[in-house]
Amino acid sequence: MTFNIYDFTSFNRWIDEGLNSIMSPTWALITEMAIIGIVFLLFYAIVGLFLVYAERKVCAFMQNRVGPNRVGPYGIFQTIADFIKLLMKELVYIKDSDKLLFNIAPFIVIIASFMALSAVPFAKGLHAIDFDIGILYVIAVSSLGVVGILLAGWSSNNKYSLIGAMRSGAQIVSYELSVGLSLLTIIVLAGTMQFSEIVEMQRNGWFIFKGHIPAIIAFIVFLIASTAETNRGPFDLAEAESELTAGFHTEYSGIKFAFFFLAEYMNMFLVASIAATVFWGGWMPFHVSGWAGFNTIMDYIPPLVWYFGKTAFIIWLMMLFKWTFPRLRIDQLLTLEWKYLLPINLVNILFMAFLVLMHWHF
Amino acid sequence: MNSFFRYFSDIFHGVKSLLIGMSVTGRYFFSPGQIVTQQYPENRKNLQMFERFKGEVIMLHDINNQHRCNGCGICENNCPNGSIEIISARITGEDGKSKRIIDKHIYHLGMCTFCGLCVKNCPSNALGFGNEFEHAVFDRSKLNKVLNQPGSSIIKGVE
Amino acid sequence: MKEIINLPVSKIEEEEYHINMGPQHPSTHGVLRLLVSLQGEIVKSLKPHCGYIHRGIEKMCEKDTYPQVIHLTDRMDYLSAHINNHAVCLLVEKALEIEVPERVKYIRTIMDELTRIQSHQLWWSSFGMDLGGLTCFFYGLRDREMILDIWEETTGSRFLQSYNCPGGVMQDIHPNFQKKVHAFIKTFKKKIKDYDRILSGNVIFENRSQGVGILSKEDAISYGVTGPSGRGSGWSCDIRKIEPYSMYGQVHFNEVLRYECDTYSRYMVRMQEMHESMNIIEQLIDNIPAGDHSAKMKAVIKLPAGEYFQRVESARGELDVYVVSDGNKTPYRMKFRTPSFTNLGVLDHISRGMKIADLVAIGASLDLVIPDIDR
Amino acid sequence: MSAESLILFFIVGAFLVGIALLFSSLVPPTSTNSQKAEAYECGIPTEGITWLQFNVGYYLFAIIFLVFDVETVFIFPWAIMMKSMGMTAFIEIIIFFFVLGVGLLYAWKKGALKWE
Amino acid sequence: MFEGVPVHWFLVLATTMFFIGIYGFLVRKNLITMLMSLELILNSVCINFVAFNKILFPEHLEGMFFTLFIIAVAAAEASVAIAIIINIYRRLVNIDVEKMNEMKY
Amino acid sequence: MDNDSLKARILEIVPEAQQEENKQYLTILVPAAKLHDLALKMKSTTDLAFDYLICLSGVDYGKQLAVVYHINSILQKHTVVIKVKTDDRINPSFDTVSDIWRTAEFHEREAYDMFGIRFNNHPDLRRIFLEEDWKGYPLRKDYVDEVNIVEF
Amino acid sequence: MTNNQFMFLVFSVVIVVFSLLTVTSRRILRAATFLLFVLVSTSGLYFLLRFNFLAAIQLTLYAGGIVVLIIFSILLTSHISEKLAVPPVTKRIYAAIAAIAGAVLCILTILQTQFVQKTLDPARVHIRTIGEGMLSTGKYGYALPFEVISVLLLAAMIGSIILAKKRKD
Amino acid sequence: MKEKDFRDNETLELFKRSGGNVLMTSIDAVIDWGRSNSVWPLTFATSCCGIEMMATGASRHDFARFGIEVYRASPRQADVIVVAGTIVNKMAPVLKRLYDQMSEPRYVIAMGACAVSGGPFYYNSYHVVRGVDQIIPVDVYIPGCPPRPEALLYGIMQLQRKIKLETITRPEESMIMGRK
Ligand code: SF4
Ligand code: SF4
Ligand code: SF4
Repeated sequence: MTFNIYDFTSFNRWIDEGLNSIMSPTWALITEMAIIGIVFLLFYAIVGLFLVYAERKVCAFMQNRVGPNRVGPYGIFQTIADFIKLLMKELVYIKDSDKLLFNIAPFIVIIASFMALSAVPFAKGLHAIDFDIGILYVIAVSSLGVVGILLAGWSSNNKYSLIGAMRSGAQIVSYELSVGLSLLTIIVLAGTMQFSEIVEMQRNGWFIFKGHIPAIIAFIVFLIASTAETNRGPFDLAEAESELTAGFHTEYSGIKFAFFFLAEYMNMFLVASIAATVFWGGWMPFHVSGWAGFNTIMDYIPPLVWYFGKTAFIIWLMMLFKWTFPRLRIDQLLTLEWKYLLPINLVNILFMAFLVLMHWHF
Repeated sequence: MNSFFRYFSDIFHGVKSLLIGMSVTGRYFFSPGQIVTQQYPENRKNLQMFERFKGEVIMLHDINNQHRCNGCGICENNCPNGSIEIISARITGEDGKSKRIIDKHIYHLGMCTFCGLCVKNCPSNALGFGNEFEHAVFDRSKLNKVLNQPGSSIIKGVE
Repeated sequence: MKEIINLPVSKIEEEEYHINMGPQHPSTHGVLRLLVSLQGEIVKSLKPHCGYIHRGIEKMCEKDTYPQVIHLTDRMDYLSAHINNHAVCLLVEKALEIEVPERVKYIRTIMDELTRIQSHQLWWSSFGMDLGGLTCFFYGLRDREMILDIWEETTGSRFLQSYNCPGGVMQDIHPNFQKKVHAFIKTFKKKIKDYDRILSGNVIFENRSQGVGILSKEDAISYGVTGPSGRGSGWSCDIRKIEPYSMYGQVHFNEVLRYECDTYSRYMVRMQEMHESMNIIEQLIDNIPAGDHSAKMKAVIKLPAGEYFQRVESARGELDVYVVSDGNKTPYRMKFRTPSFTNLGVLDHISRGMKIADLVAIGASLDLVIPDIDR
Repeated sequence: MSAESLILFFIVGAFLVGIALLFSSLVPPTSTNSQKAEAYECGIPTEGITWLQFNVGYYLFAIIFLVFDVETVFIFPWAIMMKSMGMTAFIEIIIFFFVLGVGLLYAWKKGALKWE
Repeated sequence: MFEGVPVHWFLVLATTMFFIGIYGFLVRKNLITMLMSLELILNSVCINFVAFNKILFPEHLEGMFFTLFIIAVAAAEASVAIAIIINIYRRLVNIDVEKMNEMKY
Repeated sequence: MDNDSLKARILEIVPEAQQEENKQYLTILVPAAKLHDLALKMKSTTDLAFDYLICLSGVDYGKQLAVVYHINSILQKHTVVIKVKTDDRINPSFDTVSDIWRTAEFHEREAYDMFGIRFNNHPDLRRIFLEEDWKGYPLRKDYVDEVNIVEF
Repeated sequence: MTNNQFMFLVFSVVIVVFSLLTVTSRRILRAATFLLFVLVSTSGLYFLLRFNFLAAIQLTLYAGGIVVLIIFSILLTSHISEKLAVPPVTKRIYAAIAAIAGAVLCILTILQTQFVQKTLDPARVHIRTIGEGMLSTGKYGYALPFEVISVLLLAAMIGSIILAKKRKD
Repeated sequence: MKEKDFRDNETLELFKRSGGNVLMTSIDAVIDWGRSNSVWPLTFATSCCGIEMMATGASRHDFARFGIEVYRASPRQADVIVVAGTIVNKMAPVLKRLYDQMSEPRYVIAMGACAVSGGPFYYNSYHVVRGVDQIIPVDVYIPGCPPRPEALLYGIMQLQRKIKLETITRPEESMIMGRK
């Protein structure tokens, strides 16, 4: 059994067969699940911690600072220290708050982002679930997260939280449409929703190149809309510091607050991976049809590198947004979605459909 | 029709201005040479305060542990917020006359606003500003200092 | 269906509720408390509650001698400490009829303008931060450090220097002063372009500030909104032009006026004032005449009995000192008419009907410094 | 492996949060005082009940969103088939979009897309 | 048979849910909670359709499509219903069925 | 307008007014009852056009409490100081000018807070800096407060 | 017990318990949250039946759409300390009797009916099949409903906007 | 920076002893490492010192190197309240409430002469609280008016040293350190 970093299918089969040969199928399944669960949990934690650290470093560099650098080399353990601190912090309960909902809210937020992550393909054969409805599944699951935010805002019994929750509720549901529609544009081009197929179809050219103008428009719209959907700046009205102190999680302390924090970053990671997968070919190397030599060189770069490279780039873009722009006002935010992004998106889908009809795509 | 075109030109200008903004932060991101951060505790050795920096009021002592303060109390009177207390003593000098000398020149660092009036108005230039700034303590009483060092005496001929 | 549509209308949508912004709130830049009546997210009215940093400076001044007062005026509007001191010193000199040396006038004017730039830089930073552009905060403060360095070298403190004193300044300028000011102006002229790129021209910023918080010229005068905020409404209220003091009569500069009357115009006035200030400094910095850094003063300063009034232009607007003296070494009554205090008065008026997010922008555009309000 | 693994992810997510919450509600130091459980409002005691009075602005968007959301999910099957079905699908979607566009225009004209 | 789960199980589940919904609809007085009970009822019907489709007629997709359209209709219904509820609330500051009757006349 | 003609114009409106000694500005003491009337005329008359109230200060002259108005005309570029005094230290009160110059609203609240001077018809006369239940008026010369003040 | 049976039981227990809580909880937002759980586990049931598309739609529209709308309206109309009034005991008893009687009746009928269960089990309904069904115009084609839905939604939207828009009266 | 370079080691020794010489376990070490390297301040600034606090957070001095850049506007999420500026009588109850509403563990830094002792407003003022330690327990005093950013950084490091003495096994003991 050779282990191949370019194709994990055989690796999976190897594990599967190995487990099945030493135990009953039920137990094999359970063990497999346990392995997947632990792996994803670790992955989730590591990505979360790393993203928080990365954001701090990136914004520091944009602002001519150095950022955390005193805990470990280059401060890489900074977020671990934060995590330990937060874990050891008292949880405050507010009088007259609805304790049940107050506690459920972080669960919903985290579970939604965690479940959505399960459909992301990291490399060939390296994904937990490969639905035929992949994209729709991700949209469906991540649309649950907003419930957590609404519950958090309402159950805190705090005016700021309530305003923040209402704002982010309206914002997230609005931008969900644009996220869905911009992905639809690519689905029209691809003719499938399954992530593995989508990636496979980009073997000889990523969709953003294949679908040229409409795909680029869709990508930009997706980037804007998904930034808004994850409640990140410049769309961070829900926690607009200068207006609502900390928005919907004003009353959350310690680890509960950390979960909202974490969910924000995980959602960012999620949308970045979706964007990378759908528009930029996921783990697929950069290929130019006809340049065989070039393509083989590109093939030598492992898919995981490609995948994380693209994701990191998109995350960097989103950070650049956050650290450059002032925040929008709520009415401008909704105007942007309903009067600009949505109509553009609808026309863009038709445009793409037309393109597909005429076979004008590459 | 006009508003229709405005719709698109708005989008265009908006996107353009956003890109310009992003170019600024992006440029700084890629030029780490522009980082201005001073790494304080690490650079402690070569961290040089400006010579006039007002970190704390000190009494100037020479190598013989002698200072110029005669306990006249002018600084105490000039201090706008009572950061200085003079406790003077009377001694009998060699010539037999009793004269006033400084016993304790008490300085409340925790109250001083570094206005410089005491230094400026001291008739015998006994005071000055020190460059020390690392004053943080756990116990507030540590901030009350006696400026004339133990065992110090006044330079001859100043009074 | 008909019945449902035609049910009697309740007043539920008109009901207001109140929300506290401050005293501990990131957008009030200190401890101002605004009790905002909201209808939805629309501001119906707001009541400023001040006094959370009222330290009784006017009372304390009555117990302090004139040189000692300086250290209190520093702490009133700490962002234009030099200008506050300047006002008191001018008043004392006027009352004693002392002519200060030319050199002092030059130094004071340069220091005042540096103060103005520094204050506007900090204002720009916090304006950006209030609107959510966090990076602005760092850029503004980064460039402000250069001015602080210049000051620290000469005066020994970063920004509460107590540098002016009746009759002159405490110490002569440092030999590096001119060189550093030149370097600063050179660098800052480049950096201020970044400010424009990142904020002034930004479409989000324009949308958030244009047409927000309209303050007409009449209202500005009636409410006594001076300084850049008043000039953003087209009111020519620059004391440097109206009653020139120190070197302002001799230098050439434009009074920046804009007529859009909104947050954006108040913003632009300040941005252009930074250019004007640099202009003034450039005119003066190379020509500082030689001389003493202070006029000869008596050891104890006593103002002749009478009443004195001195107007200066601080970074936020008109700062007036009113002194009633009974001939003692301490003032009998000392009153400061601080710009932030009067500017605060208009906040309710111009933020009505705006959204709560606009309130933050408006508050930032008035550039309130809370200890300046409360004294 | 689909439903089962979804449950798995659900459980793992819940486990992550649950364990952390449990840990941190038991271990860290606590203190009580009369103010701690009060709602935070910039350091001033809250006035009245935490009650945002009726704010129709947000909710209109939720309604329009719901309608559009239905339409979006109905486009998904079409989007998949677009490539293989060609012209028929294109015409069908043009009709669909036309109706949708009318809806959007109506909402726009009615001012329902204006937040107030 | 769907790999060991008989169709009866589904039907029992759906029935239980249906009558829970009925109970809620009868007992509740708040319009929004009534709406929620209604959603329960609709949902139970959907489960029925799907189960029938899957277990009894797996060769066609009618049950699924019906469910699909039920969901769409439910969404439309919910949005109109809530619009009405909100409208009532704005006028009467109340969404209790009983109190509404009092106030109307 | 120069100070003499200003004085003449004001004396026209309020004949009882007296001039006070001041090197800088024309200072005029008016009876409290005439204050509001004078202020209104000063603002609305075109040749006076005092549209900008620079500063409003309360002063405690020992026996008397006074309010000093520094008023400026932007158009005519002249400044005048109007003073009103009262002997009543228990319940001093003047008419408000906040309906004429809106900026007076805050200044008057400050004067009320610090000196206890009441302003009739003021829209919202509350303490501005101190708590509502604060005892005494700190800027008065006879203010004593053993609890809070540490004498130097 | 097979895997499927086990999963089914888990889901149905969740559904029944939370349905009951939905109709009995006295806090309205809690009721809505429980409803969310019911709907999510229903979608789990659909996943179990390999109707992935349907399950995802259930999640998006029901859980992510309708419930969010309901929560929004709750946020607008009720306050956190409000509790729903307990309905009178008699009413509750009558309703419970009616519901239980109906349920028992139905369940008995169901259990007595023999259904012809097909053993044929197409591994999964692929999304393509759904797409074809939805767009084709023949028998088992749903092109017409597909278009009609859009009109229905248009009507719903116009209706709700008319109702909800603030009128100046 | 070496231990001996710090000031006021005597008081720290005192704390150690008053903590009853509790054995520091390795768990304590880990927790204290986390806590001391991640003290998130509350955005709380009343006057001039607040500007220096902002300057400390800005590029030149960069708080963030210590992991402190996460300014939280809500006291529930903050660990340290840096009292930067004068506290007056009217503000005192607010400050007390903010402190009360913070979640444990919480620390207080008194920054500047005003917070330490009332500073320039100690005498003759009728409305100034003479030192915040009259209202809330203070962990570290940083004199200066205003303390320069490096001084604040130094104060933070002092606080970190103090946090490192805490132990979770006997929390009440670590509470003794300077707090009642
Ligand atoms: S320091 Fe100077 S002023 Fe003070 S007592 Fe000594 S000699 Fe006098
Ligand atoms: S510097 Fe000023 S405040 Fe400090 S001791 Fe000297 S006179 Fe007093
Ligand atoms: S200590 Fe000095 S700088 Fe700090 S707040 Fe007090 S007066 Fe201002």
